[in-house]
Amino acid sequence: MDFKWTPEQEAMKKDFDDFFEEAMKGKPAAWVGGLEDMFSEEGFPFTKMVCSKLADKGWLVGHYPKEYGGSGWSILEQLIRAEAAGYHHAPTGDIFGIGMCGPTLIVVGTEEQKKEHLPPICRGERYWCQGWSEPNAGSDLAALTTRAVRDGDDYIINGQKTWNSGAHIADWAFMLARTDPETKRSRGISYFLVDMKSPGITVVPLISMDGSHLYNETYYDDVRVPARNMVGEENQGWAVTRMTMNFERSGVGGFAGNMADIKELVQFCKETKWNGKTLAENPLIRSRLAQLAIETEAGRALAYRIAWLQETGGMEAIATTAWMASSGKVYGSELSQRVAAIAEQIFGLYGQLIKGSKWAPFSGKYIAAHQMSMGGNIAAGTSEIQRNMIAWTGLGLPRTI
Amino acid sequence: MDFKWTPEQEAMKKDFDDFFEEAMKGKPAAWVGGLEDMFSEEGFPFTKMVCSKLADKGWLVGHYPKEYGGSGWSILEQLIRAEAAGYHHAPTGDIFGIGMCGPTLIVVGTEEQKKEHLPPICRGERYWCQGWSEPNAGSDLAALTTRAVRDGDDYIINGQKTWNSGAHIADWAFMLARTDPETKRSRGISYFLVDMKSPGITVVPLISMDGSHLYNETYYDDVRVPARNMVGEENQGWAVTRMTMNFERSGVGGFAGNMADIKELVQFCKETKWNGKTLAENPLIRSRLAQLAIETEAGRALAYRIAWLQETGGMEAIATTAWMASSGKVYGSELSQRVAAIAEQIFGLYGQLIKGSKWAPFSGKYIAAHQMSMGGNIAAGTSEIQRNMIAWTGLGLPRTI
Amino acid sequence: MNLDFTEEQDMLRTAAKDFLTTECDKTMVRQLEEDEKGYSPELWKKMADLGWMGLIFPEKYGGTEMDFMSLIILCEEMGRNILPGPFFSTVVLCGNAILDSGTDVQKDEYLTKIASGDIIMSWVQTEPTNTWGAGGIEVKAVADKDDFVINGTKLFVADAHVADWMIVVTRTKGGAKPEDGVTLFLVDAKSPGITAIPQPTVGMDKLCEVNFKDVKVPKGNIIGKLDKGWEVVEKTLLKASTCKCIESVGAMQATVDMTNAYIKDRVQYGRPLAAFQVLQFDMANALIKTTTLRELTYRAAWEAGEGLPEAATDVAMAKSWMNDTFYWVVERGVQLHGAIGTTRDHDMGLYYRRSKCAECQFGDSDFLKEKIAKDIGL
Amino acid sequence: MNLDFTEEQDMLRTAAKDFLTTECDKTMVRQLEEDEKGYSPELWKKMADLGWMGLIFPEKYGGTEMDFMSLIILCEEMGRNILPGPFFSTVVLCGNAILDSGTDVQKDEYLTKIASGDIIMSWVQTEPTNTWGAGGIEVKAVADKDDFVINGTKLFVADAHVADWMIVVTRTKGGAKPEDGVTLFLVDAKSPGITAIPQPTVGMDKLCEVNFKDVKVPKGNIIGKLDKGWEVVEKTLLKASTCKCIESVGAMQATVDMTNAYIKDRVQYGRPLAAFQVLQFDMANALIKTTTLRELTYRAAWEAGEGLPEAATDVAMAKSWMNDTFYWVVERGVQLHGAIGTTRDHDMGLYYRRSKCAECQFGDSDFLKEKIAKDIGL
Repeated sequence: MDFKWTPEQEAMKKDFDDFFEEAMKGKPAAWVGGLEDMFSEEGFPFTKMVCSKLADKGWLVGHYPKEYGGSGWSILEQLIRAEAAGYHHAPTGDIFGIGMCGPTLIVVGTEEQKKEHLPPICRGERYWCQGWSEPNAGSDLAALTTRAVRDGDDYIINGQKTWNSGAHIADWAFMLARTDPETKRSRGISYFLVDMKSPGITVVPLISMDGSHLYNETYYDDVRVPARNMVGEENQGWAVTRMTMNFERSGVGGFAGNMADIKELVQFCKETKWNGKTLAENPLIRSRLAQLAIETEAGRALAYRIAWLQETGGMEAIATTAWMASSGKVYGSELSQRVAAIAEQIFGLYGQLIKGSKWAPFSGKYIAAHQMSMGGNIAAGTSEIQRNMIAWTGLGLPRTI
Repeated sequence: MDFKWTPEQEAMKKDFDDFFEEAMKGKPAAWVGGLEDMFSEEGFPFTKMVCSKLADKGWLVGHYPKEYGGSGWSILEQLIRAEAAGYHHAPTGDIFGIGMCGPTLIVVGTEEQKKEHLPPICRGERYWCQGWSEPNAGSDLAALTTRAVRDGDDYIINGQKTWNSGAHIADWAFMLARTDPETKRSRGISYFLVDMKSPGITVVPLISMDGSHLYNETYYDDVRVPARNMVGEENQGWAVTRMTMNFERSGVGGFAGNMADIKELVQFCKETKWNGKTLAENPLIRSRLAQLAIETEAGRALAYRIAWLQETGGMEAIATTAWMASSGKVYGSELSQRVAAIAEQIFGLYGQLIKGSKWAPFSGKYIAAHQMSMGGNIAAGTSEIQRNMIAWTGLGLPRTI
Repeated sequence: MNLDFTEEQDMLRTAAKDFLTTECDKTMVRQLEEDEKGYSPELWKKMADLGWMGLIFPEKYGGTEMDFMSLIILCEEMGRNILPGPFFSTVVLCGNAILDSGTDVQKDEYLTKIASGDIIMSWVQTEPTNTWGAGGIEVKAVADKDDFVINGTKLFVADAHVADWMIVVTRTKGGAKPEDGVTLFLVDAKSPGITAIPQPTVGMDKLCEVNFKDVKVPKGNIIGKLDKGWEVVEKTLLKASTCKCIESVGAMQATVDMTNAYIKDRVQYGRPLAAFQVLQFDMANALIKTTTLRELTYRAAWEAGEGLPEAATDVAMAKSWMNDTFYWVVERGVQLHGAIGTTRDHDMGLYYRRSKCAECQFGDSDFLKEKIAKDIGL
Repeated sequence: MNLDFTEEQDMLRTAAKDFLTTECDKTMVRQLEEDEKGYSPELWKKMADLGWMGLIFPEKYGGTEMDFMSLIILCEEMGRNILPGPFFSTVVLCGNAILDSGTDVQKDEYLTKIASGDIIMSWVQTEPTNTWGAGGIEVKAVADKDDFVINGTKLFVADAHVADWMIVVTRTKGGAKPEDGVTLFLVDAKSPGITAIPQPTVGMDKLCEVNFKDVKVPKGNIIGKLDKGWEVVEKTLLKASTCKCIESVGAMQATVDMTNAYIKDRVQYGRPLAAFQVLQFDMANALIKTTTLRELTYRAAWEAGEGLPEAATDVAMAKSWMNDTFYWVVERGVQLHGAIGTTRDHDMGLYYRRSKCAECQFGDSDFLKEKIAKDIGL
């Protein structure tokens, strides 16, 4: 066992770190670094700018094959990049295109699909959104009712999708529609790539609790999609969906982000004096920040294991480590929530101030992060769904659904 | 709304307090005050002695009707007694006879049963145990298989019971047996009073994790029980059982016990200096003990509400407050566990020492209590069963079992 | 002992619930979040007409002379509906302070106007020093002939931007004990030198930065005694804390009810969410927390109302328990609602955001637990 | 980076698992709890024959020269089976201390005998002062010609009652910094003036009160340097802490497996307990905690084995996380077993009780978190 990076990897690490350090100097105020910031009106130009620079260096989507515009990185190099980006809360493009749709296409896409979509993803030119959930199909995704009907060389799609993160900035969507309404649930669903500029698509914002705009509803009204934009076979979209869900879930970026937050909070506590003592002298605060640091490192260690197993086990490992990825997800999102909550608590009365108050610590970043963290426990599989999966696939317990 | 006691009640309170203060001076070493102590080899003579003195004053079972040996107390006076006893961790006889069997007989017993059993309970002369659980019928009590077959004026009982607290010291048992094996589950069960000296009964100890002896297995081998010892109708024992389960569950005694523990720990922290500072100066310990005090008072306030509703609502209130009683039970047992765990933690390395080490703080009482507290989360309805009940009866959520 | 409310109080509760459900729906709550004033003058007038402002004041000041527990009932219902506006500042804080510690002249002047709904008041205590303790009071009032002159910055002050009058907690003397040398003044909010700027908060509850620049106040406007004002603060905050706790209980119960209804209704995997045991346990725990807090608060409030010495500890306990439980309950409520619960348009968020505001009022848990630790002998 | 173990290490794990399952079943664990010595000499001999005692020692001392991570593997398996006895004291604590800081002569003398299974050793550090910090070392060793004379009481000392040799941590000099003036001695346990009395503990793990009355030790028996012994302690405890953590991981995984099997088997209400979602969530959380602790411990252990500076913080983190998670996991394990899990005869209790013992070793969470707070810059 050996946790050392090679000298090449160490050098890479430093390069990434220097890059993000520099790039993030221009970040908008109160930048938390979640998708809410990346896709906001103010944040999206910044995101595109950083991602474009990353792409120029071949660092945006390093782990794709070189023939499709990637740099042929291993999962470990990807991990190093993810950790550096996470630490700096840097935008790294859309997790949907880069992390979900792209890898899916690499495995099951047609050559034509790969050639059409992967290079623009790697260049940071094409942003994606996911079109899965519906008002009555949330955790129970297989209950979806959006229809796709074959019409010549096209399918015509009708229905409503919801919780579409970044749909308002996305160029394309990978979405699910029912192609066989006769069969039930997960059978009869197909997986489509849809140009968001297609006639008949309407995107309606869903504003989050803290006022940010990440989610949207997407209405499909006779949207015509060429049949060649179907991924996998007709009615076999569910298997593709399962695959998409399992990619890139080491979660290391989140833990690196926590590390940076803790460091920032430590500095704040050393500099801030209320009631005659610095916050750093308060044993309760010392204990809480230490606990956050511990939990962050414990999660990070798990993330490394997931990456390692995927590195050495290939596609097969993605399935066998699914319960670990679920563990990392639920552990990580709940921890991020605690980091923000404890930051607020440290700020005392100042903790309730939000962006726009000159008195708000870090321009209200942590209270915004706290509200966004609620979504983190829900999006991409609720914490409940993750724990179900861990019980079923990690422990072999009977399915309760 | 008015939380004041009347002058008479205040006087009563003081009398109880003085009594227990005095009586508990003779308590065995490392006395925690749970049933484990009350029914231990060393503790049972002490228990009987204290209870006998209580009975002499009419304080052992004050809330039974006077005609059966009680003092006709209201639930509020009972509450005052329970709180005083709990605060002193005093033995107050068996909760099974006094708190479960007796009240059941008062409501549904025959006059003969009342006359036979209630007076000796009130005099502290007859101890009871419960014969409900079986190896394959724990939380799922209705799965019990012990058989009772009518034979003339008797029933003949065969089967195995388990987790019979205090069966080794009990004079009588109230137990459940299946009288109609054809009908399923809760139907076909009858409720019996059984003299533990009956031929055919064998009691086998189940030693607890900490070495204490509270639980037993009880084997019934052709045990002959007179038919007049049946409570309620034949095959209607389930309804009687439900009633028995709901009596006297304000839980105020437990919260009072926590108060005493916290007081004891506060004193310990003021007197104990390690590494140059008293424990009382440690902000982490201050915060933890304060938190325990808060949670204790919150639970106690709930206990008062339960008692009040039962006082003013009578038998009917016992059903409508069942979810509150379940809340008090699960909240209280989990809190007691935390009190013990935090005590251990305060003791540092000394926390691992048990009875028999001269270095053990409070003769190892808290670490014993901690282990016993595990049973508290299981006995008399596991915490899971309690939360189920709260969800179903307190919130109207659908039954999951 | 009697843990029931009176019939009159039960009627008050029903009336309050009905009135607020009709007159203060969530659309209004949302509008008032964005509103510059943060309250509805029409609603304010109606509440005054119902006698809510003077609920606990003597009749001679236009009140209805109900007891403190009646105010608790009202606050519980206000919390359930998240009533925005300066009721808490005006009645709960300033009203109680004047009622308990004002002179007859002051009572006659201010209680009467509060009861009639004619004035809004603001309790001006906290500062950038970030504490509810006496040590945080640094804004100075210096004697100058028949006046005092106030200078300095107050922060996190609710409703100062719409107040007609303020009660300002000032430092009039330094010394070893921070509790000594604190003085409270009734200050005309229109006095020259006062500016109040509302700060955006998570609950949009109009907490202001208030700047005092050479603000003159007549000596006669002192509430309580010179340099001994901290007693008035303590007494007032005891009552206000229990009102905040019970307001939170109302809010918590509302989220429990709302979430319970939602999971019974929302079907996933062919059955209502309510059929999932894990969600049932979340709900059971939420109910336990809400119920224990309610009972603890009733007791603490009764003690505070009666002026009993044990109130000090019990109120701190209730408030600390509130800080723990309110957040827990609404957090679970949002989680059980799923994504819809995280949106700005959903009512859950209104409650969720207020749990942070409530936590910040009158002491966070560390502050309170340190007090409790002292009280239990540590 | 390579997070896999070598094939040789995988074989070691399998062999250890098989051996311990056969040779150290729970009946033996229970017997040894009541046994005066607390270990089985036959088993001890067999372990020595397998090369476990000298696993990480150089070949010239009779060892097999495997790396520290191999010892970690062994400890994980020992924890899974709750191996009782003085392996930890002898090999993990004293063995590592001598290996890292002993003179060649000392290594030749003691490592050889440890490797052959001929001696048992005890690490004698803690005192009634109740801390693993340097400030707790008050037992004095005073120079007297060519000897030092030790006086005082040590407490919570594992296996002192059966030890042939001890490493005793003493104070040889007072001073401003408690880390200065600490000296370690190799002490013959049969020296006149030593008494060791095992104390009953929750894990019955033979922690002794050890009294030193005018115990003479030759100067040559110092490990490390005079007055500079704390460095040796720190280095040793770093490694020992990770061994304790991984031992706990083994135990946690055992309880997860045991509970998982039980709930799949136990039927209530017509279905296995495993079908209840709440219990599934308990199990999922237990698995998350066990897995995160394992991974964190592997990293910290590797760092400690490599002597990297970051080991100090990461080991403290692993140990603190262990304190939190071990108890949590076994507590849930007992709960899911129901009443049977609370009995003396059930294996769950064996693990449950050991979680407390493990917590007490090498620092509780408050102690460790204060260290971590310093390390992260507070």
